[in-house]
Amino acid sequence: MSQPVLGAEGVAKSFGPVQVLFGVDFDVRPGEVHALMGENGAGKSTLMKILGGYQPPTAGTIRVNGQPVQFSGSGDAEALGIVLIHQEFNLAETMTVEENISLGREVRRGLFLDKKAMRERARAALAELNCPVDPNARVSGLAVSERQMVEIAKAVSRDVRVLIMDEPTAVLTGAETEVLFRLIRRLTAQGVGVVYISHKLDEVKAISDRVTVLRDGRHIATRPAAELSQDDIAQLMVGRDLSDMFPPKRELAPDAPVVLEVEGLTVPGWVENASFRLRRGEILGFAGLVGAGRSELIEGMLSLRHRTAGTIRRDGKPVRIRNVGDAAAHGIAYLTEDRKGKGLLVGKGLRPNLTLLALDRYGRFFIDERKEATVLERAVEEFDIRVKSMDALVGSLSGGNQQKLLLAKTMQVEPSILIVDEPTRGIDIGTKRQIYLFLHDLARRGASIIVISSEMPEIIGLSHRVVVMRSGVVTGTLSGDAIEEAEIVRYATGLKGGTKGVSNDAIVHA
Amino acid sequence: MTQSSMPDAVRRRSSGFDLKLWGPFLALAGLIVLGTLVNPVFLSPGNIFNVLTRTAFIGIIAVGATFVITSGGIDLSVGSLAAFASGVTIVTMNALVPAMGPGWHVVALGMLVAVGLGLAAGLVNGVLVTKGRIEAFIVTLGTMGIFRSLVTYLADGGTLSLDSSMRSVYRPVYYGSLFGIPYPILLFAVVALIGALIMYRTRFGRYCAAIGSNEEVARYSAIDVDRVKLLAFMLQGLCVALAVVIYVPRLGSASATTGLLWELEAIAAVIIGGTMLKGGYGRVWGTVVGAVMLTLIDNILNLTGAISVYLNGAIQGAIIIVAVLLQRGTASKR
Amino acid sequence: MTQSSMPDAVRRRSSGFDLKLWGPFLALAGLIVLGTLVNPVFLSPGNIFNVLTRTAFIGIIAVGATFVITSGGIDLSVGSLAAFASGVTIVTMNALVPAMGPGWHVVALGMLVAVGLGLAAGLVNGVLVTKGRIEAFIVTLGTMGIFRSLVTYLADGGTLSLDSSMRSVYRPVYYGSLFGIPYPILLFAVVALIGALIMYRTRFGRYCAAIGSNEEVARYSAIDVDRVKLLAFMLQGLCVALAVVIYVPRLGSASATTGLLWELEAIAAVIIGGTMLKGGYGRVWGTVVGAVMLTLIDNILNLTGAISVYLNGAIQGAIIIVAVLLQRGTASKR
Amino acid sequence: QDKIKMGVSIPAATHGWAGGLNWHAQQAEKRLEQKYPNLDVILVTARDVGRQANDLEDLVSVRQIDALVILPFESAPMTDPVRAVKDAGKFVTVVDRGLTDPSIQDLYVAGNNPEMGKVSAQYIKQKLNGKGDIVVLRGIPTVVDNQRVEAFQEEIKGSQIKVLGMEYANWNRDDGFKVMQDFLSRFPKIDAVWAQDDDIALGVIEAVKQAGREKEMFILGGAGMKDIIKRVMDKDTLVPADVLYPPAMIAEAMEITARHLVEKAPIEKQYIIEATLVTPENAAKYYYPDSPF
Ligand SMILES: Nc1ncnc2c1ncn2[C@@H]1O[C@H](COP(=O)(O)OP(=O)(O)OP(=O)(O)O)[C@@H](O)[C@H]1O
Ligand SMILES: Nc1ncnc2c1ncn2[C@@H]1O[C@H](COP(=O)(O)OP(=O)(O)OP(=O)(O)O)[C@@H](O)[C@H]1O
Ligand SMILES: [Mg+2]
Ligand SMILES: [Mg+2]
Repeated sequence: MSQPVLGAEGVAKSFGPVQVLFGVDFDVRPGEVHALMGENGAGKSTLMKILGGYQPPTAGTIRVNGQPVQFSGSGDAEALGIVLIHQEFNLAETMTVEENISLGREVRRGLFLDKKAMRERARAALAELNCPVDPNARVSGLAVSERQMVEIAKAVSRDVRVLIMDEPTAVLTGAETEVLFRLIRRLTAQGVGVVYISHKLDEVKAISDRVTVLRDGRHIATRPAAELSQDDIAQLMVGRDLSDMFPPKRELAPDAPVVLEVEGLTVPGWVENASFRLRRGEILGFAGLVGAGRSELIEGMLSLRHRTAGTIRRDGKPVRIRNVGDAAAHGIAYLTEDRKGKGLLVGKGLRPNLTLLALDRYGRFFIDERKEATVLERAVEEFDIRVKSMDALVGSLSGGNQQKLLLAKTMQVEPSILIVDEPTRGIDIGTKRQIYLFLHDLARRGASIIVISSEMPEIIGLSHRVVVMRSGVVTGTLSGDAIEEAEIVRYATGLKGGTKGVSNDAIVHA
Repeated sequence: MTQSSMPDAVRRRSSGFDLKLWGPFLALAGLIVLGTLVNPVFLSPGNIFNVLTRTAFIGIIAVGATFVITSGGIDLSVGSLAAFASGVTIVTMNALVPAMGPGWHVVALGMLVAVGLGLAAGLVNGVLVTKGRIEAFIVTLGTMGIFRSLVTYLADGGTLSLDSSMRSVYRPVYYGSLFGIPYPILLFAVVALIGALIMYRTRFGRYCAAIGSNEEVARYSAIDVDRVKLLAFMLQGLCVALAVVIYVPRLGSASATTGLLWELEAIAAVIIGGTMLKGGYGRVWGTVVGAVMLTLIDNILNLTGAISVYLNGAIQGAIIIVAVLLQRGTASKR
Repeated sequence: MTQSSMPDAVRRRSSGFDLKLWGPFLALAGLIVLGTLVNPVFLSPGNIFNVLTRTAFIGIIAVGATFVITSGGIDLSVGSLAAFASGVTIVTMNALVPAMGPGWHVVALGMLVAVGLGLAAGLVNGVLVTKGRIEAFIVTLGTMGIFRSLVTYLADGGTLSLDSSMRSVYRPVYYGSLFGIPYPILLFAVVALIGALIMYRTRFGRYCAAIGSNEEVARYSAIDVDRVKLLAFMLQGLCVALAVVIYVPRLGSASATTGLLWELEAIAAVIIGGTMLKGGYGRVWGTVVGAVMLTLIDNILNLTGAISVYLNGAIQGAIIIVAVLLQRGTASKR
Repeated sequence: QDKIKMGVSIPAATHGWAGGLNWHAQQAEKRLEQKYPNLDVILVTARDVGRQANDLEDLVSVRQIDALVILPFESAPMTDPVRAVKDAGKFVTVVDRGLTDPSIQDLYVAGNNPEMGKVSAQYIKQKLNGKGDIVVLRGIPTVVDNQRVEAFQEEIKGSQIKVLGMEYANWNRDDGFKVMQDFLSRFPKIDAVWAQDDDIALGVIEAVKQAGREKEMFILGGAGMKDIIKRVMDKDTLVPADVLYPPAMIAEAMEITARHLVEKAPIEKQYIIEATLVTPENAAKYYYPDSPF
């Protein structure tokens, strides 16, 4: 077995008084995919940031090709070919895709930048990822999945010997994940060592050679992937058995009233003439490939995007929703898919984030901070937010815990209709199950839920009915036994159902 | 951007954060020590009252500016608005005297006009920023010119003076005191207190900070972004009007030079106080301290005769930098 | 499927963006039409050269400001620095004349002093911002006072005048022309061109934008953030020095009031040109257009005699707002 | 288009005296255009030296004036731009602040700044019987201010008048108020204040009143603002006198120039308006209640 190209020995890390890593050993060899697993807040991202030179370890040694090294910044690590794709996006939003991909390693011809070469390089990197983004587009205009692809393109377009990917697929769909895996296989074939972090056990099984599990900042096990089943990994991670992810579906009362009806909704450039109904106590799944316009449909409904047509009926009565506030007044709450850009104020504490959406519930005139604190404590418990201090800034939470906080925030308005967009993005398998239970329970108590998800099992396991979209058009609504993967894919790819999507013309003239 | 400043903030938060919080107050204490060394008269109640009373104008305006800046905007028009509102107030009162006779009712009407004008000006700025989607910098640069020009026009290039019969009625609002404390100081304290309450304890304050730190998140959190921004500008207008209410009785006049560069002073007070120019994080008490510091520097320079008058500005500039350097320095070291 | 949808995305992004891109140029065109309507002389070559020559000072300074603002900073000290550098240049040349006699070598030495001073001032600002970790607003507010004060001191409160023998030597730098184009316009064009090259075609330009957009990302991309910021301030200092080089021969003097409020004008030119005040996105050609627009407004007001002089400021303000409103308006509608 | 065009370039109303200047210029414009139907007066105001130079260019190149009346923002820097106007063959009248090259002007109408400082000093000396402590509030750092202060200091030299403190008050009431407040804190005894300018003086008066020290000192301003003249007229002990420096000189310059242009009236090269001391005896003569200044 070849020598590890990158290794950590007894690495410990503290943030002030809080210790998050305790003497962790970890290494990666050339040409292998080493998966790093663990619950939210286990310390995976922190360990990777240490390996990538972004943060110094409090104790322990980092070795590159067996030699101990000390990074004074990510530049040092990158010079040695160690590249980290962050869990949180690290793109300069006001700049273009190409500028971001080239950032820090621009190509020059003489004094000036060789823009053509850089554009070509960016285009090639994106093409390899099958990513249709224009290199001249500004990052601020990209969707989260596209941003992730740009991050990956940025990383792999460097001279990479060790590629560390922190939950790259959290925002990707199945098809995109496939593309990424192809890329990973090509890289490993060239001898690149890959560290892969994910909460999706099937992916980990599929791609990795070895698996290391962390729990509460401690190294638990490192084993060949072939020796471990998905259940084994889950058990190592959470320390207990996780047999059934999804609670059994409850039959919907046949006379359950329609609580929300959307008809003929059009969001120029994104969604055309979309209609659906939601019944009381129902969990309605929305499936589709990336760009199908599911998020845009909901955002259009909530007037977060400009919509040109469509009626919305709440309990049979037409309602006007001009903003999120109106929606909340009608008992509708929306959990966005873009946690950092639209969901949370990363520079602020937990308390103001939690209550921001429903601040009017905390006192008529002055904010009742004590009540806020109590509610925060309750939310931390209820949603199992792993946080060392209630004063922490949201940006210092682990990705999964941010997601839990976002869910808690959304639930603050006590919605009777809850719309969740990629609700388990970045959430570990144990907590995922808790969230599924939570949603199930909510529906049982009479709330109605819309789940937009790119994770097929999630959609299938939770939904009473599934709306499938393609290119901005609802191509079918499945229920009962028809809810199974192959059938959904048929509708999502256009093999079945309506064929006419948002045409190019519609977009151009919009 | 908010993201970028995060780890820093985190690091500081865990250990030295308190010092960042207390920095402006430390700098203020340093200045007071300096002042006392320069001239013992500095600590006389008379001088302290003078300083605080003078601070009141900029201070009250800066409290309003704290909200605008926190919500990610900026208002360059405050100085001109102060001049314009003063002018209109004076003209109104002068016009009312013949009919109503000099008296408190005329003063009250004058104040009402000032407040109305302040709110209206804030509304205009706010609407142009929110509905017109123009950068606050440009909008208020424009209105700055407009207000300044209007007061010049109103005064025919010269000075608008309050009717002398009204002057004696109105005078006590600036020169009078309650329990020995001059009214302007009291008003300043009340404005700061209410400002702090609004900033830290009400939804509006939270919303300002949320919008300043990430407008999208605010929108997705059911915040009526435009409305909050508009209100911040109107609050700023109101603060300017309150400053006018105590400014007019001081000299009883307004001219094209009234309030010149007040916008710069107000913004400087806000930033020295620790509010971030990029928005998202506002500190009302810091602003108060910042405003007092600026007046103190002037005062200390006037109390010493040691230095060439030509160099006053240099010393002023150096003190500002050093004061902030020390406060930031101490904060980051620990 | 994703593959096929790509062209849409491209088109969608580019269509909305272009108008935002062309906004400042459209507004400029509008102003030119307005000027022509007001007075046909407006389009005479003489007037156009006058306007452009005048724009040169603010324009050159604003090109530098574009970099500082793009990298997330701000420089309030440029006007004072211009005054101070002018003063020092004049004093230096006057001192050299007795020994070296009036001539081009003295002018060259004077220019060298200006450039050295500009770079040094930029260095000071930059070091205080990067090493001192003080907000650029406060640092440059401080140095603004310092430079202004120093020139007052140097001039003993009065005016520093260039030796008359030197004046005639130096004069052509402002009043002379090459192929019929006045030197200041040529210098302005060269500075703008180089500025645009640096902004759009070099790493430095990109790094400025990256830092202004997200400092953390820039740092993660192995960019030496402090160095880039420092260089931006020095570039600004250099631009101020170049403006001084053509300013001194124009009026041959410097005083405490030289360059007053130039900082505001320069920043306004930058923002009107479409650069974002919060940083991350800079547009050199936009800045040039912004600077020309500001001078044009003045010029147009001089061409008409219709309005009370007191209201000039109001019209100026209104034109700025309307021009930007139109350009933003058209951009967002399509 | 065969009207005679007279361009008038003055500083914008950025302080009280300049405000008066603007008012008088506008009054004169109206008056002259009525009086001489074939005269077109073009009044432009500038915020700073650079803009005033721009204005001159515009007046010559696009407004095509025949004569220029200018009150320069500053003497030295405006010399060349005015020379350019002269070289373009225009008649040039310079007001108040003399150019560094007097040969440029065809006509010079001016107050006398050194004289003003001197008269002020003489009055203070005489009123204090040659002995006392005074404070001085200066204007904006400019040549005008320097000339006044230098002449003032020259004149008190040798007497027992002591200048306790001197600070800039920028020809501004608010600054006058602030600076005087601090002088009052700093000095327990002040016999007189030379405020040099009536705007500053108004601020000083309020500060002194606030401190309740009206009996202790007197204040000498300058310019001839109506409020101050009124006080002198009313025998206010706090403001026993004023020194004239009338902004109306611009109107005089415009009138002389216009008369020369239209009627070809002969002119003298120079009109100097003396810095007259205004006392209760002669105050009524200088009181214009309708002026904004
Ligand atoms: N800058 C920081 N300051 C303080 N605490 C931090 C900081 N960064 C991370 N932490 C804490 O360290 C712990 C580990 O976080 P980390 O991001 O490594 O978890 P993770 O394993 O990546 O979790 P997830 O699966 O949710 O991404 C968390 O409790 C987090 O709150
Ligand atoms: N027609 C299109 N052309 C180019 N890009 C597109 C198109 N449609 C979508 N995209 C890109 O794909 C991104 C994802 O689209 P969208 O958010 O609508 O998908 P979704 O159905 O909500 O799926 P998910 O939530 O999984 O991303 C879009 O934001 C957009 O950038
Ligand atoms: Mg993580
Ligand atoms: Mg989506």
